[in-house]
Amino acid sequence: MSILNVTDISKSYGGIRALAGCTMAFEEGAINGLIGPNGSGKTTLFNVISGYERADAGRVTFRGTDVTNARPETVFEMGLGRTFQITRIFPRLTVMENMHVASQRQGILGQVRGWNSPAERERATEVLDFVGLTRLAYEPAGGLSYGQQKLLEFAFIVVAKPLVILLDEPAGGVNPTLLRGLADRIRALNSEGVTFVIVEHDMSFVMGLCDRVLVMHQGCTLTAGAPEEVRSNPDVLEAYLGAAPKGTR
Amino acid sequence: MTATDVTPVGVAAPEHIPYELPKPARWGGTALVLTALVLFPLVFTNPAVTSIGVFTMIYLVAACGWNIFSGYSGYISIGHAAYYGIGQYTVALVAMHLRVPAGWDTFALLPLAGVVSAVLGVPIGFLLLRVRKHTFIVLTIAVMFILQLLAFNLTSWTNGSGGLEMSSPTWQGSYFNEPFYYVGLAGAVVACTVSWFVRRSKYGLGLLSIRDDEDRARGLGIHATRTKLIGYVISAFFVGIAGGLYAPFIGSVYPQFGFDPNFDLAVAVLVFVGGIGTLAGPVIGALLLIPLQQYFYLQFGNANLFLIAYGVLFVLILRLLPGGIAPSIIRLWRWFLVNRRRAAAGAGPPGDVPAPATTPDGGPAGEAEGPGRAGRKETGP
Amino acid sequence: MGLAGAAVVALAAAGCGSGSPSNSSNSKSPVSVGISVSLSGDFSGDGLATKQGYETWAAFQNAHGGILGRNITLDFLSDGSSPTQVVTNYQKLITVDHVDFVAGPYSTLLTKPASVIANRYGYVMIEGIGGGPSVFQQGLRNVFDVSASATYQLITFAKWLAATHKPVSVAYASMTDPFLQPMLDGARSYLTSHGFSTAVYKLYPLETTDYTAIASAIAATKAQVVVLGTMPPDGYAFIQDFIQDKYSPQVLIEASGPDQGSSFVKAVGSANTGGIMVPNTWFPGSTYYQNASMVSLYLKMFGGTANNISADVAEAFATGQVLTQAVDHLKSTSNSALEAYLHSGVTFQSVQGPVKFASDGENESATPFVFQWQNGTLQDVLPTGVASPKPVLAVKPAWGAGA
Amino acid sequence: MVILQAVIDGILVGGFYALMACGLTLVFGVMDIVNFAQGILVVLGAYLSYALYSHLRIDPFLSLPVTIPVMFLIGVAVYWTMIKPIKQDRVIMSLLTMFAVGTIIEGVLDLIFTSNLVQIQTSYETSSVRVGSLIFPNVYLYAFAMSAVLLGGLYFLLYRTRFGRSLRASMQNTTAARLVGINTDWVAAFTLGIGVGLAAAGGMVFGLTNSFDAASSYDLISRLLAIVIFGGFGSLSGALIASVLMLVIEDVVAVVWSPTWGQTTFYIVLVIILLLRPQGLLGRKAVRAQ
Repeated sequence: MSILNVTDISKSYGGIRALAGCTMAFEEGAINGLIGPNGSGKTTLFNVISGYERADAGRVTFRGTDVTNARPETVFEMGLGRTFQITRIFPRLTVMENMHVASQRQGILGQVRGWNSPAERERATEVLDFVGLTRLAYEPAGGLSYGQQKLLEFAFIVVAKPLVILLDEPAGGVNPTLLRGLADRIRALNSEGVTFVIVEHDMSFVMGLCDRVLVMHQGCTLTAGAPEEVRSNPDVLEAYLGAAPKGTR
Repeated sequence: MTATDVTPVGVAAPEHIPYELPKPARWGGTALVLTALVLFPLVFTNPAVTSIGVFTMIYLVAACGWNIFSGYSGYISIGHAAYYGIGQYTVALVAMHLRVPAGWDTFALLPLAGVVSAVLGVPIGFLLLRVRKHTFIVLTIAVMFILQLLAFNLTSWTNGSGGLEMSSPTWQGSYFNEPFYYVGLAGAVVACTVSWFVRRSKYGLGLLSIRDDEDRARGLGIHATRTKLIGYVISAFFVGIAGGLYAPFIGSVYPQFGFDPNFDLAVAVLVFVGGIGTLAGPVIGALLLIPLQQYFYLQFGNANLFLIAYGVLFVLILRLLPGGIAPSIIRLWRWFLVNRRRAAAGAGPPGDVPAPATTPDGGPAGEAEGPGRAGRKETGP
Repeated sequence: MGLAGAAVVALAAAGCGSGSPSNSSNSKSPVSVGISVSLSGDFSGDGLATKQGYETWAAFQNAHGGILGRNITLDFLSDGSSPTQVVTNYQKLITVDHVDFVAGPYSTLLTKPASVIANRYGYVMIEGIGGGPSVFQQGLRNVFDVSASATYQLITFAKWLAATHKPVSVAYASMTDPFLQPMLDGARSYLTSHGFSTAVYKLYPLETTDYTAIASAIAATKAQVVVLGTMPPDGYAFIQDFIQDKYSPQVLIEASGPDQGSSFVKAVGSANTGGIMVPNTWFPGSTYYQNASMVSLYLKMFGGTANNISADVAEAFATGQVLTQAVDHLKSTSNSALEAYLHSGVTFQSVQGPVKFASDGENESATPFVFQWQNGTLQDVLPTGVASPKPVLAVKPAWGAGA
Repeated sequence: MVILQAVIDGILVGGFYALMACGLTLVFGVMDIVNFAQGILVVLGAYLSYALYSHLRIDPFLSLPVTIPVMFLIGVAVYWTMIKPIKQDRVIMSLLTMFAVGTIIEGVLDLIFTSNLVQIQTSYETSSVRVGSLIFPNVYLYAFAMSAVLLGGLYFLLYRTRFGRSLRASMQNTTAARLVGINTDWVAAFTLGIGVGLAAAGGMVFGLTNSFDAASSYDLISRLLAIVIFGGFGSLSGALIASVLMLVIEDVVAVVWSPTWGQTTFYIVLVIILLLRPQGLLGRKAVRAQ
């Protein structure tokens, strides 16, 4: 059963068609890999799904409700969080404050109360412990290295406990040891029922982690299936060779 | 521009060095300033001095209010004189039509001035906040001028260029200013407290996240428009109160002095000098600049060099104290701490820089553009 | 009077002994007069003229025995054209410098808050450059305007027009200003009551920088009488635009602009000045009290030519004159006595003519002159019977034929 | 007829407002800088022409070849000394810096020229051409022609030259421009120079058609800013259209209704436009960081 569906989504910038009637379904509880050569429209798809860009045509449904062109905040509140290819954190807030931006509160009282309730702080620290940023909890996030910022972005999404997490090249600029940990964490969360959609160029990372891989090419779905099927699919190779592949950026 | 090229703190600061003064210093300082302000008119009884005090308080209220929105959200408004004027006209008109006797009764109108400003702030803010930071700056000015022109033109209400009178209290000159001063001080305390609450609240964190990267914040469930609008209305409320205090003190209301472009700049400038987006910033700025400016006029006003000196001084402050006074103090304090630790631990590691350019609050927003931009660019494949 | 007066003098002496910077050659402590002037900001131009006027008065009076035989020292503070600063300034003048008297700043806008402060400390606010009605509507008994207040400014002209012309339609335009607008309305109400219809009535904001459209609108009405509530800049602009539009009304009067002497001639061209009228509370050639000596002294102190002396100078000087006469008569520096005396209906003499205060502080015996450019010079033409007026040119020569 | 006349007046005057506004919008487009000093710089330009005319009897229009380069250099200098050093928080910091610079200039002008109003008095200021019952004042005709020439030149510079390309590149995206080896600092410096140079030309006409002093700058800047957001930050044609529109609206309203409502009406139109198009008439969507 799929939790996130994309139907005939098209999006073009002037002449360039980033998405050409792209249709795909992401299975609930799965770790979905989304791969494809540069410019195949992966990130655009993320932007459309998460409400950062309007689709020219098509529908996006999340948990059965239509979220086409919904505002980013609405999409997030429905339980879909995302990270960005080029990390976006809040440079002038401390790491700890960053961790709390996303944590949801109910009602006016929740808004008026202090931003870090003990419970929230505990959970945040626990996540920070994992990504190894606890030490820097009270430093301004702008001072972190790029890799650390990437982890922080992952961390403050996780802290908000979304149902689906879209990761845009999580491996980029993260050192191998942390990367392995990251994979474990993703699996752990996944076992708690969190669905993942991961755009990644690091093939070993994707193939090792994902239960299902979807391949995009020129704004449409090329193929989808288990990693090994995809790997053995000639079209995929064709697509990658056709458009000179770049590795991780 | 992105945070990448900032030296990783992981290397830079092996142990955490706080980005704020120690608690005792903060609370002690606050208590000290407050006591000083309470005692001020009792020590300096001279009306000329206390009247400077009154204006300082008026600007302090306005500055704190302004900072709650523009400081925390990063949306710089140079049009808050709109509410300064609205506050003035509210008090003057109500006092006139309801025949409110001059004196303590007029102070009862202050909350009303605030509320009227806040209420009018809702539609205005809604309109202004459709645009992003740069356009916003200029649009605020435009709206302010619209209101000024309306004040000129709606003569049946405002008596146009003739302005409105407010009969002033019959208090003795020797203690005339004190009531205004203490009411102003009370207002300032309230404004600062609200500012403090906002800074510490979940809501305030939303404002700050908008300042740093609005789109990212929206992607984390921050309702940007709503959040900004609330902040805008709160600030309008306090600026309105400032205006409501100014009118009865001056005794007359004019379009060009109510909706006064100079007020806009003055408030923005003093908050910047103090440290925008910080709690202490507006207080430091107001307590320093307003008396300084009035003193300047009293002393050197006759010299034509006044404007030049003022401009040069301003440039120097902008250049020498990036982020304003409050952050600079903190930077100094951290530098001191670092050196002390280094001294304690013998020679510290080479990369041990005192403080990154950014501080949790009030630091420069330069980077805020960076990731934001980047995020935008990647949208095209 | 005797005892009280003596006591007051003693007090005042003690008062200013403690305060005002007494750097006078005179043995007795000087009489200090505090004034806030606008040396920067919107009013800086007139602010300077105002300051010079007061300085001329002080210099003249000190050369003639000062006040009560004591030297006059002026205590100036600058207000940057801002009411906020005015409030602080007058409080400093009164409570720190302990000046004996205060005199008015420039403009109605600033005179209002200033007079409130003066009133609070029991000081008389005697002024010459704050004649907007709103000043007198405050119900303060300590405000005295030695000049003609706004509503009276154009009255001489209006009376003359009504007396000598058949009712025609009149075009009005004025800047929205607490002084100019009432001035225009004063004339308009009088003329309307005498059957003169209104062709067009335009108000324009202070910020206006382009007057062509308003000018063309007036030109389009072909009105033969044009009354303008202008400041110098727009005063020049309107005439330039009328000439451009080839529109030459028979009667043209401007609140201010034509009185600016050579700069006006430069602006509109000497050939075009002919017949243009301007109301004025003062003019260099006036034969009024001490005028000649004021003019010569001013030129000695600040240079320039008589025709370039701004009316602000005379208005400030007149303020000083009235103060001198009143205080010399009272033989005391008591402000309360001064207030009572100024209200007593006495008539004073000034470079602007007789001064007699109505209960609200307006100068009710003010008879503002009307001047007209004739053959390249500004002649006083109205009111007939005062001084030595030239006959009025009832019809303004066409543009270019005026010189 | 009166209305037609008002429209003509509006267009003629709008012509030279466009000069000053283009300077402002160009600077913004390239550097994200709201040049708060543009108003006083215009006045400075006016004073330069005034000085040259009153002392050396150089016709204001002929003085431009002198004043524009001078002002250009001032602009470049201001960039290197004032703007370039600003590292963080550029938008607002530069705005405040330019405000401070403006204050200094104002002070200097007050010092040199005092605060007495002056105007550049030429022989042709009161002459005009008449077509039917329509009047075309010569000053405005000349000014309009000059504006056309200068704006044409600007257009050529931007769209037909190499410098123009790199300038527009940096307008699109500074980082990218830097990547392809454009020295964005020089581009920025030159742009500010051009902006200030245009202020010189606009100022000359302003001084020719208005009596002015240093304080005149405040009314100017508020109008210019309004024009620029109306047209859309960074859009030259937008600024052009907006200037003409502003003056036409004001003049027509002044004639058919009342001058006091002229400006108000314009501002209200402005607000409505921005409600419909937050990025302004021809503003780039990018300006609205999305």
